[in-house]
Amino acid sequence: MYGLNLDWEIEPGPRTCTLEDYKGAEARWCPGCGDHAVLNAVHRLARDERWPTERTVVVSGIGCSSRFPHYMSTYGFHGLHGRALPVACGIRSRRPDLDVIVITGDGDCCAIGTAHWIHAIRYNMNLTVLLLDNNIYGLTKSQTSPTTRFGEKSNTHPKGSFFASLNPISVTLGIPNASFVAQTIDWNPPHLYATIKAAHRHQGTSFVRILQRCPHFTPHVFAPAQQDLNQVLLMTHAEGIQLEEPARKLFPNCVEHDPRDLAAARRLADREDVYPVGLFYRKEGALRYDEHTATGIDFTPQQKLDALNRILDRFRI
Amino acid sequence: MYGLNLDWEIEPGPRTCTLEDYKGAEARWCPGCGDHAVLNAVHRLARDERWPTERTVVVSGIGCSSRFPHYMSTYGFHGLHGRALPVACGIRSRRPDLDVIVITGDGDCCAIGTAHWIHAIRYNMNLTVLLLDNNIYGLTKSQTSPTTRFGEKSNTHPKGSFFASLNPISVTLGIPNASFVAQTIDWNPPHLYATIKAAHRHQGTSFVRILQRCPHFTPHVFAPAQQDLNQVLLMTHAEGIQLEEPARKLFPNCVEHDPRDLAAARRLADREDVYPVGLFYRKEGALRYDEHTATGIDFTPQQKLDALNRILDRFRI
Amino acid sequence: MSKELAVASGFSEHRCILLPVDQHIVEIVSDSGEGAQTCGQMFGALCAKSGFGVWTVEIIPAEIEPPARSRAGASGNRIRIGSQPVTNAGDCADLVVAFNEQVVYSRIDAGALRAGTLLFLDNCWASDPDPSIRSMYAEAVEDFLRRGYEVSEIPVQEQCRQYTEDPRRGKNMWVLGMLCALYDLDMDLVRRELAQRFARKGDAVIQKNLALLEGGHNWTVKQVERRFHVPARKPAQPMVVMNGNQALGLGIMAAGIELCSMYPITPATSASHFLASVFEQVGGFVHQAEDEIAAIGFAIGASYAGKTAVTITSGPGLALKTEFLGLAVMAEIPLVVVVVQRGGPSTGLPTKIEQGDLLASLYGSPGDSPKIVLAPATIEECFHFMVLARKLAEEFRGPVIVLSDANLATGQQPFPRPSPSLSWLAPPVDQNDWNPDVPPFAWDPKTGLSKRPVPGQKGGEYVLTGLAHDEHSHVAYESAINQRAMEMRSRKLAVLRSALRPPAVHGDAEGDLLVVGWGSTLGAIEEAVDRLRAEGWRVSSLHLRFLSPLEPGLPEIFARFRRVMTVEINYSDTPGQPYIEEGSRRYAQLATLLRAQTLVDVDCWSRVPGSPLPPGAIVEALRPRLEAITRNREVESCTA
Amino acid sequence: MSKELAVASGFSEHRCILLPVDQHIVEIVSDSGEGAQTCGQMFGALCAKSGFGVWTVEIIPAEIEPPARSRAGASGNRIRIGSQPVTNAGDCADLVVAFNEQVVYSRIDAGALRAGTLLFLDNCWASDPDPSIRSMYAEAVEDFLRRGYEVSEIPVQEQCRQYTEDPRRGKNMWVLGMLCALYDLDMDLVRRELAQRFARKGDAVIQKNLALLEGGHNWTVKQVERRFHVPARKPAQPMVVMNGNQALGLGIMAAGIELCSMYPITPATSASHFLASVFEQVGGFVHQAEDEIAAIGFAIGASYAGKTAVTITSGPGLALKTEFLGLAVMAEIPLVVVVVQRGGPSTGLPTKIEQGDLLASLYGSPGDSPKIVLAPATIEECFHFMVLARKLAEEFRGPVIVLSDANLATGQQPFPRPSPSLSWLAPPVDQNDWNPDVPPFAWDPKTGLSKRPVPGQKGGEYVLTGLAHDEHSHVAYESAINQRAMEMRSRKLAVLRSALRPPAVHGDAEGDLLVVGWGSTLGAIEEAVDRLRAEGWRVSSLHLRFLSPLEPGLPEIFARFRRVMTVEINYSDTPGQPYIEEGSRRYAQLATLLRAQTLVDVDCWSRVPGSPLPPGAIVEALRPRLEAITRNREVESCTA
Ligand SMILES: Cc1ncc(C[n+]2csc(CCOP(=O)(O)OP(=O)(O)O)c2C)c(N)n1
Ligand SMILES: Cc1ncc(C[n+]2csc(CCOP(=O)(O)OP(=O)(O)O)c2C)c(N)n1
Ligand code: SF4
Ligand code: SF4
Ligand SMILES: [Mg+2]
Ligand SMILES: [Mg+2]
Repeated sequence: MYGLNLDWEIEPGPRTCTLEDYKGAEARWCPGCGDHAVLNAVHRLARDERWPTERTVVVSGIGCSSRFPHYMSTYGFHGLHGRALPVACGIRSRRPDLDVIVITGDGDCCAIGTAHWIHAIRYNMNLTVLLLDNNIYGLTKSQTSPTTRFGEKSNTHPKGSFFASLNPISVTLGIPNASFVAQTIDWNPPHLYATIKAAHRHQGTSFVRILQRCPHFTPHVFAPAQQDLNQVLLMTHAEGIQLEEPARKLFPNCVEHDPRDLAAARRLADREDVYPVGLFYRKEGALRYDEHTATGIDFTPQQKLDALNRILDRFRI
Repeated sequence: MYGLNLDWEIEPGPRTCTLEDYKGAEARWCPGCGDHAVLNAVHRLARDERWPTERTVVVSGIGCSSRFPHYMSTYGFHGLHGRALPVACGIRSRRPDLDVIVITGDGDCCAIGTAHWIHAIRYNMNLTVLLLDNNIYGLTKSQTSPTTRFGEKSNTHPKGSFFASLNPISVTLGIPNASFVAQTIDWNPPHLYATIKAAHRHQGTSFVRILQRCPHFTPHVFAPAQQDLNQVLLMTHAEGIQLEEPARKLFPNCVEHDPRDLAAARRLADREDVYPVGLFYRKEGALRYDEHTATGIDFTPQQKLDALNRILDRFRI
Repeated sequence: MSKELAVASGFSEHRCILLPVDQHIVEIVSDSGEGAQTCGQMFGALCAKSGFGVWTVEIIPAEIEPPARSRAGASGNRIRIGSQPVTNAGDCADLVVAFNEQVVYSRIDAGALRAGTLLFLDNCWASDPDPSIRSMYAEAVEDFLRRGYEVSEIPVQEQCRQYTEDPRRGKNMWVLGMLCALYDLDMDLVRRELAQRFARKGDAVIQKNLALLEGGHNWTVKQVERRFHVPARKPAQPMVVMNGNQALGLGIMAAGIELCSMYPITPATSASHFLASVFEQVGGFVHQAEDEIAAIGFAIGASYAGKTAVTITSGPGLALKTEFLGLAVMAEIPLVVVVVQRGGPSTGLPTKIEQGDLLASLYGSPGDSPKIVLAPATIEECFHFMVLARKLAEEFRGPVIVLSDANLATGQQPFPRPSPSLSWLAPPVDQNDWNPDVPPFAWDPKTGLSKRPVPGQKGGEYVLTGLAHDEHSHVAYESAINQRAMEMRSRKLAVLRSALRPPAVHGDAEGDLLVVGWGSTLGAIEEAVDRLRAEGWRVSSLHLRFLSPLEPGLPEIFARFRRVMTVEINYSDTPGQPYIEEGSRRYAQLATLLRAQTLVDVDCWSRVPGSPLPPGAIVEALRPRLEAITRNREVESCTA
Repeated sequence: MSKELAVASGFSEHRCILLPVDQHIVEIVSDSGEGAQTCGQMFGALCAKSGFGVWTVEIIPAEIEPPARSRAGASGNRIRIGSQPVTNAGDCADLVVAFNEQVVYSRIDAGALRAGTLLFLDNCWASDPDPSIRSMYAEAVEDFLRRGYEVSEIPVQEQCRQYTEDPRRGKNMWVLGMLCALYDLDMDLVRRELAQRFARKGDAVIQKNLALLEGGHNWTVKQVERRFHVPARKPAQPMVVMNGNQALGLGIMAAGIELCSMYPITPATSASHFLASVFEQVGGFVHQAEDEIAAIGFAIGASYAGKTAVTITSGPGLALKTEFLGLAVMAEIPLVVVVVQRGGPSTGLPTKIEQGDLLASLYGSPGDSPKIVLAPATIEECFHFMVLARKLAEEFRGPVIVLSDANLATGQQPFPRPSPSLSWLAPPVDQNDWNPDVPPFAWDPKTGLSKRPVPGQKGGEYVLTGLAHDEHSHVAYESAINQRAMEMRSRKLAVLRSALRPPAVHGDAEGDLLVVGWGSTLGAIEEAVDRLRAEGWRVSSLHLRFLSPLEPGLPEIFARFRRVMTVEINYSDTPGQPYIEEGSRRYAQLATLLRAQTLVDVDCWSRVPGSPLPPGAIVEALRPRLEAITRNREVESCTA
């Protein structure tokens, strides 16, 4: 496919299949940090689905969460604050054979990266985007993020934020061509795993907001919902995220929600009394930009040269 | 209020009151460009409401539409491509006495300026934002903009855009704390005028998308809706944009829509068969960031000095 | 080709009123929207195809839609033609065709006319219904005569009415016919070109335009006595003609670059327009991003994944790409960045030429960001430097900035048709297994060079990072690792420099004054130097293509001249102005670089007119300096 | 104050085992999270309040949450104290208190220990349940002894158990008590400080910490024989102690700046944290924007509206502000931009010191962007330069970049308490009518200076633009207008320079070698120079605060030395390495500037260790150069 060296296509060889095979450097997040849970889920999914490490690329920005790629044994791109998505789209643009996972934080994605987030959703290339939302800037030591709740204190708003917090789900649902929008929590491994799995299976940009605990700076933010799963609302549906029965039973609060119903998804997204988890919305047949960006990757050098000569000749004197 | 020179507060003097008083340099848009219509509406509103030229600031980015401030006789800030909103917010932050109007284009606001747009809506400072949306990059001579419709040709997509176009209204309605979201058309002066007037009256960020004809590059885009007002859907409501009866009669297609109903607003925004015009949404009591940013502007120099000395003394050895 | 040339000269034999000229500067100016630009571009291309040397410069109005008959609205083209290759736009015009008298004033303001310039002026305004227009016109004609132009009032509009109802939209084709007659072009060639150009618009359009064209041609042959003949040279090899942005686009394709990721900005955008219209034929793709940051990020992503990419922009866009450029340096990501310079700072003069982005290219990124910076000097080089830049980006594993400018971008020039070869194309992405013992930054301790694994290569899995890192791409904060990695990245520039040859001197290898330039000023500087040498001055010039690293041998070359100075189109303080002293004077950008690197007292003459520097202006700027140097030399030899 | 000092010395009179020392370097290091940083900061502040000279440097771990007992996790503080004012962090530590043996290795790697360093080591690891830890500990102690450190194994953890259940969280206060005893501080002062520091946390916390503190103190007084006494000097004027980012924040308030618009970035953010906690008391406001572009745009908006604003950032943020900086230059908008430099390029070394953003500050914006660039050299100057910068921004109507760095940002230093005055504050916004005959850019033809109308001023209505414009702020594309406007904007730098004094030379006004520095290296360079002078070398130094424009008189000063070189914390190629030759060598950033401006062959010694340059290292770098110069001098005089 990429020219002369096609061996890897012909002979895949034995695939990696233990958790260890997917582990990179030792994770350096605080004990109890929700990022560990997400990493575990991704490691397990990679193992279960036998991702080829050499064709998986984990792309991130800058933040605690964006250290993620270092803790994987795949290819990784730990780039600039807020700019994971353009890089991921660029990788994907001409390499449809690569599996691209994006890890971003609430500052990374919803503050400095806002423009790329909105447009990546619109492009709907085949990416799995995991937004690790701890409602705070972790790495830079506690500043208000766009998702920080009104009144929450941080180092930049010592008396409490005076902003209405941004709802990444409601914004994403406002973008035409959004094709997969889900929410999950780091403290329920089965749901976390099932959601990431469904997102990864989805063809197009899957956007998953993970409510992520930051015991270091915002221990209290998700603690109530962790202690009391009543504050979490499980969205269930045959078309949604599928949980095994034992796992499902842990959620006292459920609502049947058809992820094809955008209006209902938006209403659920707006709820402030509970954290809805599961699949808000999935759209079939959304336009896929990467169906266009890769056109021509199979041209042979000679084809290119011939075409170029034809074009050049239009400029002949 | 700003220290020693309070004369202008005490003696306002005779206010300007003819159209000429608000005209700046001669407008240099193409004949038939919708920007002329918007300029006329703003000139008229300024005259009718006797805006003080010295306390009105028109802020823009770069684009055909962003030439706007030059054609006003008020203060103006014709800044950088995509960056009108941060500048406008900055102006407003410490000068609540200034009336700040923002003029932006679909490229300016919805491409390079996306992050500022999303966050300005969230900040909800008192600004009137007019998005002149011609579905194209005009100034740089016809490139696809985020609002260009799928399949439309431009110089960067000579075979037609392969993107789902962004809907500025649906995105804005997804942002919590959005407080005034309206849409109008450049080719119906009464509705244009009434909408800008209502937006200007609104306390908070009023976001008005104006469908704007670009006869130079996209003559066909809004032509059908201009020729056939059936393609326009007038949203009416006692809480919405008020039109005089004769003007209202021009719209064969009307729907009663309560601008307090967010779900209905979103459904209307999604409609692709017609252009809804009028007020989609208004929220009472949205948080206003500029209520915080200006705290302390009335401190006297001596007050500042005293406080500073107190703080300094905490570092005393 | 050769047949066409033969026909052309056959045709000219039948006319005896043809004045042979070696070179001529022609301008055609109209209100914006009247089509003088199309006319000028076509005339330029036709002259090139007729075997003339050609250089064109666009005359671009300042406003989006300037009012009719205004100075601000002048739009058109300057075409300098000659028997020999033409290397710059020259000084004053020999012949101007103007659609109204006001646009002539715009050209007068720009210093484009001189006593003796032939001025063809549409006379429709003499009979305009509006008396004020009539009198403006009459006054202007008188004024033009007083200024010494040879004015011919000609009935353009009146003539056009024979062929079209809307003469405003037809004049330009009539004038094209006129110019073809004035310069004795082969009408068969012209007809073919016109038919081809309007092919997509259908037969009716072609016929109407042909009628206008023939009308203008016939009228001129009958009515205009003095016409010209430029002896065409049969070029030794096949030639092409295009503008610099087309050359960039073609060069990108010839380099095998697969992706152009951009955000629109004048004057860079037309390169992407061209690419968008043809790129798919070579399997390439243009991505229009949501902003310049995303544009470079997308290109970097593609490059990380093994596909060479280019991002094209201009000053304000370069500013926004600064941070990602730093990442490309830090993480050694190959990337070609084309900057088509325009007038700055800030939004500045978006459509006008300047060479103001050199220092920003070298030093824009915070921290130490050694990168390669090239500047093509001709349209031909715009093509070839794309192949060069891609290879350098990959070989030296980092960003390569290529500085073009508004003048190259829109000017047209013929040059030998390149013969692209397979070896110019980027090699296919290597997907063989990677030896896991080789780290992703296996810096050669001497050269700093290393090979990179690309996703898909088994065993090469690594995490790219913009943090300080060791050769395994592991984040590392140790002093020694940081020092070493910085050394490795910087070393690459020295290695590249060691592979470069010292630049050639134009003129004698020693003398009184050496003029150093870069970018699109090549032709104007060399023409100025040639003129001064013809006057007897001991002046030479040298033109740099590599700005970072600087080409070697400069101190040795400089040492053979009494004085060295740069000529640039960017800002420098002019000595003698208030407060400007040695020590506070801010130098032109290349001069600043050369001074720091060579410690030679490199002077500069630089201006920011927003237009190319005419050779005559350079001559006038250099002559007093040469006089002063010569005086000093004499004083020295007296006192010696 | 004076009473406290008296008590302190009274206390010391009762102890005879106190060794008087003139200066000492103390380090306290623990795992990240064990509080050595708090302990160090408090000890530094206490020393300052005791009348010592103090300079602190934070020891910052590289990782977010490094594993316990690891080199990567070393966290803490270095505190250099002395009878005289202390100007830099010095060389090796005299005394180290470490919570485990692994963090000591991190300091050994950093070159912070020497034979003879007193090393106090928590001995809890000797009895750790994990045998591997026990043996690691034992081996390390042996190794330390072999290396010649004076190791004291002390029962920190064991002692702490008396006062707290979780000794890991209490050790730092016990060690603080220990240090206070070791350096003979007035315990009343210490107790007061501690009570104040924990006031918000309630009485229980205060009591527990006090107990730990007293415990550490008493234990030390009883058990440690050799303790130290630094003779404190009663300062002539009232003093304050703070770090550089606090000084910036206080300076911002003293300048009357009303708005700080920022986006978080290390190591700049803590300045905004400080401001956020106090700014409202002076009527100021901190805006945390959605990104750096919006941050500077917001500040520019406020400034356009007449309110002076500051934006604070570090390298990657500076890169993003480039475009708006160009606008501020073009449209002459006053603005203070603080860049707290960190290790680059790209994300680089976010918590570490570098002086790598000088050239990016000067040349970052495309086009010609003359702007003022300052660099404070001390924490005191961080304060005062804010007032200076605001005034310059307004007087010269444009952006002023102030370059601080990670070292100044987090280091603590005592300095005379500033006496803010009303004249330092920004004047109230002028809302009087504007004379409509005066255009918004009424450039003084000599100086380029002009006054600006501010919204609210009737008659001053104008449209600011980033396009080329005339004095009315009307968009203008004419050559002459562009040239003139560029001249006017550039002229302002020459005017400012004409108002500056030549910098003072530290040491003799002539000699063999002049060392030039800028920014936070002041103290280390001067200490190095003093040591070398004491050895008899003819070396002096000079420290620049104005980098753009450069301070005047440099050529004259340089001429009085045989060689001139800069010492900087940024990258330069080292001569002698492969491929690095005269002509290809890339110089340090200030050296590059000085070479271009003065044409003097300014050499450089620069390194990028991510930590301050110790004076000893500078001495070692300079000595061989001095030897070479002296040799040459002797050769010269022999041959003469
Ligand atoms: C251009 C730029 N601006 C700012 C920073 C500093 N910075 C690093 S991470 C971060 C925010 C991280 O917050 P978030 O994205 O929520 O990630 P978290 O640490 O909470 O996982 C910031 C502001 C940077 N590295 N680059
Ligand atoms: C940083 C930067 N990038 C790109 C440009 C070029 N540019 C100027 S206007 C424009 C787009 C204008 O489109 P829009 O905002 O829709 O305004 P319109 O002209 O259609 O009114 C672009 C890309 C610029 N001036 N600055
Ligand atoms: S600071 Fe918060 S987000 Fe960062 S690693 Fe620690 S717990 Fe996780
Ligand atoms: S190009 Fe289009 S948007 Fe621009 S002035 Fe002309 S009609 Fe208006
Ligand atoms: Mg976060
Ligand atoms: Mg537009």
